[in-house]
Amino acid sequence: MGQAIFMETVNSLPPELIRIVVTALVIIAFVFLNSLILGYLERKFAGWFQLRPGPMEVGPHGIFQLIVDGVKLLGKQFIIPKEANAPLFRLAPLLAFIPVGMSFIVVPFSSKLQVRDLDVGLIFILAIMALNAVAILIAGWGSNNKYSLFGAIRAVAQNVAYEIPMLLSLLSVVLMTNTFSMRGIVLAQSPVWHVILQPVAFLIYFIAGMAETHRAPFDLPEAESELTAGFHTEFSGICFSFFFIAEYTNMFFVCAIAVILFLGGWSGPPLPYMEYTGIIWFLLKVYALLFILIWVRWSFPRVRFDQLLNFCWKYLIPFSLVNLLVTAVIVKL
Amino acid sequence: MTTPNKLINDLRNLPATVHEVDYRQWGYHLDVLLEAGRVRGFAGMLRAHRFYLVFVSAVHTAPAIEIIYQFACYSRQCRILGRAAVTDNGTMPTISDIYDGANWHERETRDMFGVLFTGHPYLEPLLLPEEEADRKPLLKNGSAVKAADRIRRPNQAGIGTAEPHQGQERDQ
Amino acid sequence: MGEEKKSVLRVHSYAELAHRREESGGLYQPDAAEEQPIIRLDLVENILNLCRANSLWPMTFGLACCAIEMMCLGMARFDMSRYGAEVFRPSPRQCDLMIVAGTVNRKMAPALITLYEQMAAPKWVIAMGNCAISGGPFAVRENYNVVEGVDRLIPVDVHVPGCPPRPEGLLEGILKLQEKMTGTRYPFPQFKPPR
Amino acid sequence: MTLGTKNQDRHSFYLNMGPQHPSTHGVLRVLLEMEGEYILEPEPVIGYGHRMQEKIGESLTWNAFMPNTARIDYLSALMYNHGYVGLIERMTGIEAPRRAEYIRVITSELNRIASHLLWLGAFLLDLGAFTPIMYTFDDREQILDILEDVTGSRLTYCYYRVGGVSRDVDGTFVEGTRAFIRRLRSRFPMYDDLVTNNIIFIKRVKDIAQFTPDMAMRYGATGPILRSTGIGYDIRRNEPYSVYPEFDFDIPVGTTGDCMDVYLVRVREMEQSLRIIEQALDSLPEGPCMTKVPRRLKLPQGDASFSVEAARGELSYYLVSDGSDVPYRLKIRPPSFSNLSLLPELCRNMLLSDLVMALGALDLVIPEIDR
Repeated sequence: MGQAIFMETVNSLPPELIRIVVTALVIIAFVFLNSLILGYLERKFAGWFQLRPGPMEVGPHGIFQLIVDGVKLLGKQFIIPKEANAPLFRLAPLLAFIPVGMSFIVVPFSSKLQVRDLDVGLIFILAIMALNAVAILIAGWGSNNKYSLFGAIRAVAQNVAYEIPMLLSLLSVVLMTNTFSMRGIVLAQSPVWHVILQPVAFLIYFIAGMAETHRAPFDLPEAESELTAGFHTEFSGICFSFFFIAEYTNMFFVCAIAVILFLGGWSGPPLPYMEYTGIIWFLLKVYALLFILIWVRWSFPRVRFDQLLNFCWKYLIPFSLVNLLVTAVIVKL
Repeated sequence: MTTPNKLINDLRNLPATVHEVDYRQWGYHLDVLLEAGRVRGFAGMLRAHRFYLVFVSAVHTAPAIEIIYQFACYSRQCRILGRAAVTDNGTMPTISDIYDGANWHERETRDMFGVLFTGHPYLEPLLLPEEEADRKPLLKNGSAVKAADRIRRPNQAGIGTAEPHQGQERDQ
Repeated sequence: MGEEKKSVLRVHSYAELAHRREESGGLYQPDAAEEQPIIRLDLVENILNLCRANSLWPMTFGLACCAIEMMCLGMARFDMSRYGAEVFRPSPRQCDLMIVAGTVNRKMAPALITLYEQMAAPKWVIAMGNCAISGGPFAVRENYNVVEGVDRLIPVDVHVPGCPPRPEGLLEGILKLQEKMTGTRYPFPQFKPPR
Repeated sequence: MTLGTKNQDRHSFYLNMGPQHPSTHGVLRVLLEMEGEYILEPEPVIGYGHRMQEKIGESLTWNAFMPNTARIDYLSALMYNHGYVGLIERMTGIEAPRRAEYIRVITSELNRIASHLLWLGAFLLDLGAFTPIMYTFDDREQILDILEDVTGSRLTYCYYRVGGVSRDVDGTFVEGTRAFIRRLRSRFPMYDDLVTNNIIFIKRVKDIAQFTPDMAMRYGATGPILRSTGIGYDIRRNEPYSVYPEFDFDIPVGTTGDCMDVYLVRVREMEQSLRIIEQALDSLPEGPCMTKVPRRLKLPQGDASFSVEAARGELSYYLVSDGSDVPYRLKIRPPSFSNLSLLPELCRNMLLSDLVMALGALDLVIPEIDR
């Protein structure tokens, strides 16, 4: 009886609403799962790079380590410092965390696995990712801590600078495909991937993406040896983990965009039900790029702030501009 | 590069009492006794001779606290120990404008012995917590304070007449 | 430090507090509200404790000799990360465990208390080494500066003796702390690193 | 944000770095007056690790103070041992057997390498490179194994005695040390590849925090900091003690005195230490490792000084004796005290990131500075 009423209610709802609810749940689940896996891989790989086993005792080979950490962080006290701006302080982690879920709307995991194929998909995803800088600025400002503020200012300056080469290098791909739609871009590379046609753009994009997600060697906003913990110095418990989840999800996006624009998205050797199982190739490519991010982080020292900006303004932007120009000329011809 | 003899003459003209010390037993070459007023001249002279400051410290003896200066040289083997008793009101002229490194050593000495260095730019507590800056932990109390001649080498007076030592110079 | 800097940085109040605490020999008394949860659910509590015990994030906080052995524990040979305890957080807000590794003196005591109070509850303290336990070789008659035992300032969960303790000693201290938190003793690691 | 009171027109503010901060290596506190990320005036505040070593030194007998010397600078504990026994031997005229002196040199140099290895890792950690410290600690653990075998402790050794060393070394020690020399030599090319030739590393440390000979003289700086400026002043060479004159080794010097030179000097110093150890192992004399020393040995009246080259520079003990077996006054001159005191002059108008580099290059051990 109850089931019937339930089904009736469900049937009476607009199908669009159900779709939204289901995708929202799946996306949120994926965000958490991705952070757990990435966090675990990061610690495990770090261990292997450093001649040690890494997490080992919590579950076989420590695979439950990140779950345990997450539950612990949930149970921690959330401190709002007396001098902090409480509303902003509460807002910042949410602002970092929520938008990253929204970007999943346009990511084509496979040819049929996409929530919405927006005409301006690429612009949408970049716009949403830029919100992260706002969250960090609010976190730094609201903490009323000088280290946090330093971290926030660095983060904003860094993001503003690196958005430019990132966009310019992506634009050269858009020039070739004549579309901003993520799906369209993937389909446009059916004979040959863009990474072969646009290697410079790919390199510039990947470096800028590394800076965009504040990964070493560009991890200045949270440079431990300089700014204790940077913009999240004052955040404890679950709010701190929100920043971490946001960082890992952003990493995922940077690599996902790279895969979609340069590495052919879901395309790969054919599998049964390719419209759906293309996600396997997609995720494999994304995690391979993520592995490179992790590898770089544990291998390189940090750059200094002026070097970081000089590198962007003096090398990346001119190169990406030249690349864009050359692409435009070739496309026109 | 000045010869040891010239250095000793310069020191004696400060004026100061200079004893030569057996390096193999005591670990330094010249023992210089000064008056408090001559300390700045002494430091300035050693600066001109290109010595560096090893440390400034003090020893609590009767009748007065003695400030110890040790200098050594980068280019040859020569270690000089200067000592000067503080003035009657427990002060000592600073040498921190001649040797910047003395700044911290003098602040430490003030912490530990309560000696005030006149002319010091920033005589704040260094090692001790600020609210306990008047503890003066290295001052000895009562009978533990020994007279100055009890802690000197017994034959120190005779050392000054020894031959000026040769062969201590080492070229870089 | 000049007077104007003191007023800017507000350094006085904690120093007085620390010295009063040390002289009275009394412990730090946390607020009752901070410690008591509103609802008590045993199962949830147990799961939480299990998770907390396996994810002890220490603070990067070394005072003296023991800090080097603490670092050794984080390094490749002893590798604390097997227990999920390698995440050294520089900010006290994100730590669960304060390892007092070394001598606390009267100048450091206020800072130590501040750090402890900045940590988010629930929090634990390991006193590592004889200095942190009792003053160690510095608890002499002439002592004018060393706090003889960090438990005069903050509550301590586990004492790890040694001067300094070996990294294995500190590891045992962490296992003891896990035992204290969950009631079960974890076995020594089964995993043998390849050599 | 609170504005500072000095330099009001420049909108400066104070930043408090420490006593708990990842890059101050312990409990140093640096009070920075800053404008943006530029440091107008750094002021080190020390004393958070003050442990009354000098007071204890003059209240215990000279013999009972021996273990404390290892705890002043726990990273070069054997050199602190060496300075202290050297001082007492110099005053009382006791001579250690040649075998003991050789063992002292070998173990001291091993300890120097261990200290430099830790510095190398920590310096790169300050730079944000997380992995090298694991590799250097791996090498360091090998040294600790060797030293633990003969001294009985991992870190705070009390191995040297007045008149010798407490325990003789055996064939295992010699073999183990030789194996370690081979191992470390094979690791240096890897460090060179990964660190010395890393473009980010070079950009970060080149021309940062330049020490000058004049500055060193005014502040009394010694050790690798001084040698990076081109002055080859090393107590082992300039005021030889123990059996150092019998060995053939170079004093590595830099040219410009920046952090890169400090780094290179320290790395080359490790190679030279390996050379010394190798020579000492080759010509390790037979014989006893301890002479007879009277049980209650009184120090002669007078004052004496003894300097050794510790890992961070010149360590000088100065002892005033009133003729009993308790020193009347024991002054310990740690190298880092003078080295750190030049920080304000070194780091004026510098970026915060470079200050971290400068602090790293100084190789600070705070309990040594505060004693």
